[in-house]
Amino acid sequence: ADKINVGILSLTSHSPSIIAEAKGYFDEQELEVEFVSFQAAQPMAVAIASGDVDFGMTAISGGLLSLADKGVVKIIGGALQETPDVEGQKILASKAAHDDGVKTPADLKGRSFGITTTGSSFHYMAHKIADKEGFDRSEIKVKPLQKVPAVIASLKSGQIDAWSIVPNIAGALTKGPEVVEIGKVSDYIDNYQVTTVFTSTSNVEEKPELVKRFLAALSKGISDYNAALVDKSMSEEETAEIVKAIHQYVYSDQPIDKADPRIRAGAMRINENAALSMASVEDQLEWFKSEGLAPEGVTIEKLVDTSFVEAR
Amino acid sequence: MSDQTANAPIKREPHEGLRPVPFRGGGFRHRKLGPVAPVVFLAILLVWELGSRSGFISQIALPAPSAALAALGDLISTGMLWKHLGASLYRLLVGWAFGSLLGIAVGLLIGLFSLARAGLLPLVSALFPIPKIALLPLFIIWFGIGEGSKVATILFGTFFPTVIATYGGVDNVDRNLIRMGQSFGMSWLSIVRKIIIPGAMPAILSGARISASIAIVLLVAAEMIGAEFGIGAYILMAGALFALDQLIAGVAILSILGLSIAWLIGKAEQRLLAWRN
Amino acid sequence: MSDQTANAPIKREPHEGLRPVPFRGGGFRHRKLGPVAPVVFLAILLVWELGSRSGFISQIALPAPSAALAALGDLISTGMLWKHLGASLYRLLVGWAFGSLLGIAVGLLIGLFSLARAGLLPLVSALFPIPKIALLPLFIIWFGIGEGSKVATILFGTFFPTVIATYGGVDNVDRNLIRMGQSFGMSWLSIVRKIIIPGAMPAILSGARISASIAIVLLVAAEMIGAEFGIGAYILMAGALFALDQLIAGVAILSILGLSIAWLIGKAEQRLLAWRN
Amino acid sequence: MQLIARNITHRYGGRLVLDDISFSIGEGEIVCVVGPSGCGKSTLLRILGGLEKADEGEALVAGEAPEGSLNPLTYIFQDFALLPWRSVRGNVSLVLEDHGIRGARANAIIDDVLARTNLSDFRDALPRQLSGGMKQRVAIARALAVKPAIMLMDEPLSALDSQTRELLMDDLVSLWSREPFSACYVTHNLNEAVRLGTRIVVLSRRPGRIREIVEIDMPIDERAERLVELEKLQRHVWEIMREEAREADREIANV
Amino acid sequence: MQLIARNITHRYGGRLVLDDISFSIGEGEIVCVVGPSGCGKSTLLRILGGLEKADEGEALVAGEAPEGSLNPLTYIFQDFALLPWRSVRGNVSLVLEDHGIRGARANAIIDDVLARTNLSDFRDALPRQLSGGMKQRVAIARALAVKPAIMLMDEPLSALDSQTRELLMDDLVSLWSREPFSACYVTHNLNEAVRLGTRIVVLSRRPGRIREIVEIDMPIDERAERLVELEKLQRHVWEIMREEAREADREIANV
Ligand SMILES: Nc1ncnc2c1ncn2[C@@H]1O[C@H](COP(=O)(O)OP(=O)(O)OP(=O)(O)O)[C@@H](O)[C@H]1O
Ligand SMILES: Nc1ncnc2c1ncn2[C@@H]1O[C@H](COP(=O)(O)OP(=O)(O)OP(=O)(O)O)[C@@H](O)[C@H]1O
Ligand SMILES: [Mg+2]
Ligand SMILES: [Mg+2]
Repeated sequence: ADKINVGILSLTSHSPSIIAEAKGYFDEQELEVEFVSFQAAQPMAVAIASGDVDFGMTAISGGLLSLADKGVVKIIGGALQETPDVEGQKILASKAAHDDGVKTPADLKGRSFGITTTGSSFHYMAHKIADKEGFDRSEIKVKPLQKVPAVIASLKSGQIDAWSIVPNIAGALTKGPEVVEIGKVSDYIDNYQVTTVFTSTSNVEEKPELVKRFLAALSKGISDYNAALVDKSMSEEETAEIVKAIHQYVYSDQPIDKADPRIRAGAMRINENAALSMASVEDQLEWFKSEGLAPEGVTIEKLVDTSFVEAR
Repeated sequence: MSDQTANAPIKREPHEGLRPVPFRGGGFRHRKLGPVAPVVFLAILLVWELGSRSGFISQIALPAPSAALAALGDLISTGMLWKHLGASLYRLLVGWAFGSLLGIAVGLLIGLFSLARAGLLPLVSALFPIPKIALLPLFIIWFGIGEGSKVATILFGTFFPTVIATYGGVDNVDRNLIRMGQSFGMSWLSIVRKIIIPGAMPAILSGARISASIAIVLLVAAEMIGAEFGIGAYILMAGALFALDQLIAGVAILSILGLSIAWLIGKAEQRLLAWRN
Repeated sequence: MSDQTANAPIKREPHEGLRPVPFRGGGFRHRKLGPVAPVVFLAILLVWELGSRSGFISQIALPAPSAALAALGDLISTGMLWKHLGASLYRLLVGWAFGSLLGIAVGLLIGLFSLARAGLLPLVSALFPIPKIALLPLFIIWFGIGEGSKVATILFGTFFPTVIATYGGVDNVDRNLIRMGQSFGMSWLSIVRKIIIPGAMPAILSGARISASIAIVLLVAAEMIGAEFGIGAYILMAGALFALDQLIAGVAILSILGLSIAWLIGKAEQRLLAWRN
Repeated sequence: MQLIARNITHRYGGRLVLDDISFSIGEGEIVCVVGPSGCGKSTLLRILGGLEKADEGEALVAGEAPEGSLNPLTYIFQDFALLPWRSVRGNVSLVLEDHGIRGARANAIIDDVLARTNLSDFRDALPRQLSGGMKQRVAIARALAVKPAIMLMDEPLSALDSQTRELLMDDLVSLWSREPFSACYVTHNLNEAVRLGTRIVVLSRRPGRIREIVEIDMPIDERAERLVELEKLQRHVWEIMREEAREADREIANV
Repeated sequence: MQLIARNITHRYGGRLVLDDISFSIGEGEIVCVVGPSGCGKSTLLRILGGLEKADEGEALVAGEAPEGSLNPLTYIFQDFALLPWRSVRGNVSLVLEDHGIRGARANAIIDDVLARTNLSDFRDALPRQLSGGMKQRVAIARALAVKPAIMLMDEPLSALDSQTRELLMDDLVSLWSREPFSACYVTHNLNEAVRLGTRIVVLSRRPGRIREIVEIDMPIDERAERLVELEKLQRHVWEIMREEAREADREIANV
């Protein structure tokens, strides 16, 4: 069996590969998988570039584009995507801003918007809102806060006016009095390909077979994941089984009865067979270049290898 | 000339207007006030706890100490404490040991050879102030995401202060002792081994004290890179989940770790530098 | 007893077997070797540049120095350098000034009053080793994401070393000078103002040297929180975009900043401590 | 003014350092206290000047301090105790400032004492620029500035090399001849003691007890010409002390 | 073995420190070099022992070192130069180790020199536990251990208090009486010079020039009884030096 390292973040959306491992889909492909946990997507991308990790899932970021430009990583498939049929990312406002008149995303003109780092997906979403609402991108003040928790703290304490985030975190936040939902990201970005599957260029070029086998196993994991957690078409025992497997890596510091609902709440649809929305990827690439957050030379060909999955 | 034996009655003592010399030597001396420190600690904890319970200190601003203690209890009862501590201690130990050894070696070179001093010292001064977190992306590429980059972060952080402490120590070795060694015809190596290195030892050990605390501070930065276990990783995770009780528990562990290491180095100093007062 | 005036011929000089006393006083002295440091710097840069150009040093491991220089050039030509530097210098200055002032005040308290020593010193020792990045989530809540938390990070980072340097300085003031002051009936305040504070000044200044370099190291951590401009923010952005040329350029700016501040403090020392050798 | 030590006994951490010391210093007298290392001489002087409290017994003064004395009991220290960051005149003015003497009045006093100690050319020098002998002269000038009734001198010459010591002894004698001062002069050096003392209090090794009090009837300013007589006196004191000194030297610190 | 200074001239950074110094030290002679502070005495001694190179002139030796001498020219320093981390015996064995003398042979030598300096009870003490006098005795023992032909002593007693100095001078005299050694003995202290020197080289203040060379014909071990004669001699040397010393003391460091 071939040994591969798969990078994951401790989020439910990274669980298809965990499911694939638990259900033996990787074994079927004769892959011996080692999971490597990361705290953030950026170091994972770097680790794939350096060859410490073979596969990962991450949002398209400036760092990823920079690495693609250097010819060391490639996107090979799609993962999380906003589709009309499931709940997507929410746009949130702090209570203070809401009281001050921020009722819809259109009111974000002149307001501050939390992001993790320059060139992150949050940055992209903020600018897309500005574009669609027809005000200048510079009129929405992005605040880089490095980490999601920092953004949450800032939003709760009213130090930033708005933010956008996946539904399970958004749901948890809007339960409290400090945060209000003011819109949906899907209203501003069509078919938003939030995360993608990627690997190193050397894997694509030298071991395409390995990449194919990984994607095949991952696809089966994705199916199970969607069935169990998104469509909820699986039996409860099987679902519990899957949640238990996921719990090894996600919310592992909490007892299963506490972690279970959180894991389930965090599920968003992942494209079957890791299909990739090229339109969305192109749009994102366009945005990065227009903001000067990606090197001039990076092209869609350098970024994506479309030979492995359906590109639509 | 006349002699007067001890304890003979004092002659000529005047009896009018005798008064004691006024005392003016008070203050500026440190009295030992045994239990003040624990009392202050307890008082702070108490005020904090009461403030938290009464809601005067907001829950999101600071968790109650009892909550932090409970989080610590969880860590111990689940046995995770030892896993985290073990991982961190390993990184600290390896990084700090290699950083110190390399630092001492380079420090000795700089202290002993003019050429090394002229060539290396400016380099060390220029690289010392670079914040290690700024280099994390590079460290991943250079040392991978395994233990390599974590140990390397700590190693780099401890290397520079050790170099500076060591060459400073060599510079401060009493020149007269070196001259004494030369005057008795001792060889260069003997002088270095028997005079310079023991003479620089106090400075090296106090450098170790500093580099140990730097190592602990860097633990959090080091464990930003793909660490599953470790006190730093635990704190980062607690921060990520905004679990302030766990965050405070983790910080308290680091603080205790720092104090323990300082205590250990103090013991080592007592043994190695028993010749000092 | 017979006298012999100077320069009279020396009597009794033996003429057989005269030989010079062998020289044995060499080494262990530092010669000045003027241009070694720049030569070493240039050599390193050259090897690095050539390595990068030839592909021996991979692009993703380290950008060529020329690329970093170009990034620096961009920063200057777009005028962004001054914006970043200005923002960072403001934070450094405010945080460091307040941290130092508070630190000196608390250090003097600890140095002068047994009660303050017993109560505060253990607290300071326990809080000193806490890594500031671990507390960032708390700082956001306490001080907001504006300048407050950035200044506070630097303030906290510089406060503790200053306290320790100051009280150490007070402790090391020559007790005989204090006794002299008392013996001339000087008031407590006069002794503190005219003897203790000037006597502790060398230690306070060398504490300032340390705290300044800590402040620069903390700049990156401080600017993690909602900073648009600043050298730390620039480095973080470069790291996030994996723009290594900009990363190295930012790190170089920090390094130069550190050296400049050290130089300034050196100048201040020369003026304030002119009474020393 | 007179200074009287009455049955002074002192301990440090339970260890007896001074045992029942009594003597008195009259107007215009220089009382030398000699004794081996560590016998408690400095402790005794600190007690006499009110810088330390004796466990038992007491230090007493009798009579009035002279007109205008700012600090009746004034020390001169072995290590000079000059502020290194103040110039010569700054070091003298230091002890006047707290008495509210500034400006022209201070200048007059400073000029006077610097002239008496031959330091007028060194007003603006910093201590580090001066030799040890000059430093001690500054300390003497500083002491003179407060018009002391009694000077308490703790081995004032023992940090100096022997030639400088010789020079300063001459200076002290000429200061005393012009205007006799009272002093308690602590020293190791028997030569100094016989040259300067009107009386020599000889202490045993620790715990310091009075072994003998030797009176010297020869006027202080005649002694430079009668060295041979003094030599005999010095021998006599040395005979008393030799064994004590040898034992004190061979003591091992139990640290 | 004899040691000869021949026209030694030395500068530090262009400043003349020693100017044309010539004298010689014969077998069994103690030559004392006296002079005011900063006149270059220590520099001269460093040049004589090969620790520094003279700008002009040279230090020469003539004749053979005695059988078994490990280090013909051996220093004794003012500040003792003991390694604080080694015990008394460790400090002595230090200078034997490089000659490959260890174990029983080293022990025999160490026992012998410690006995000669009355240190046998202090074998295992650390320097910090010893008084200054005892420390200098250890340094003398260490010097004796290498069987020097000529000892170079740089103010060996000036860090000690005057009583200890007196005791050590007696010790040196008795060491010399049992087995005469040659030495160049640098000192400030004229009393030491007249008590120990077979000849006294008197230097002027900086730049050090030879003012006079005074021969003393009295046997060293008889001098304790002939103090009055020595006192006169000492006065004579002091007359030569007094003004030099006063000028040297009043020099201001131009730093
Ligand atoms: N503050 C103190 N606390 C404890 N012990 C002390 C203190 N001061 C002095 N001693 C001890 O008391 C003894 C006498 O000390 P003191 O300094 O009075 O002696 P001395 O005669 O002046 O000695 P020296 O000739 O060395 O100056 C010594 O054994 C010393 O160690
Ligand atoms: N290494 C050196 N570099 C420059 N100047 C020196 C050095 N060593 C000594 N000097 C200067 O040379 C002069 C003579 O110094 P030296 O130590 O030989 O005098 P000394 O007679 O031993 O003085 P002392 O009596 O104070 O011991 C002094 O002015 C001193 O400042
Ligand atoms: Mg004393
Ligand atoms: Mg000298």
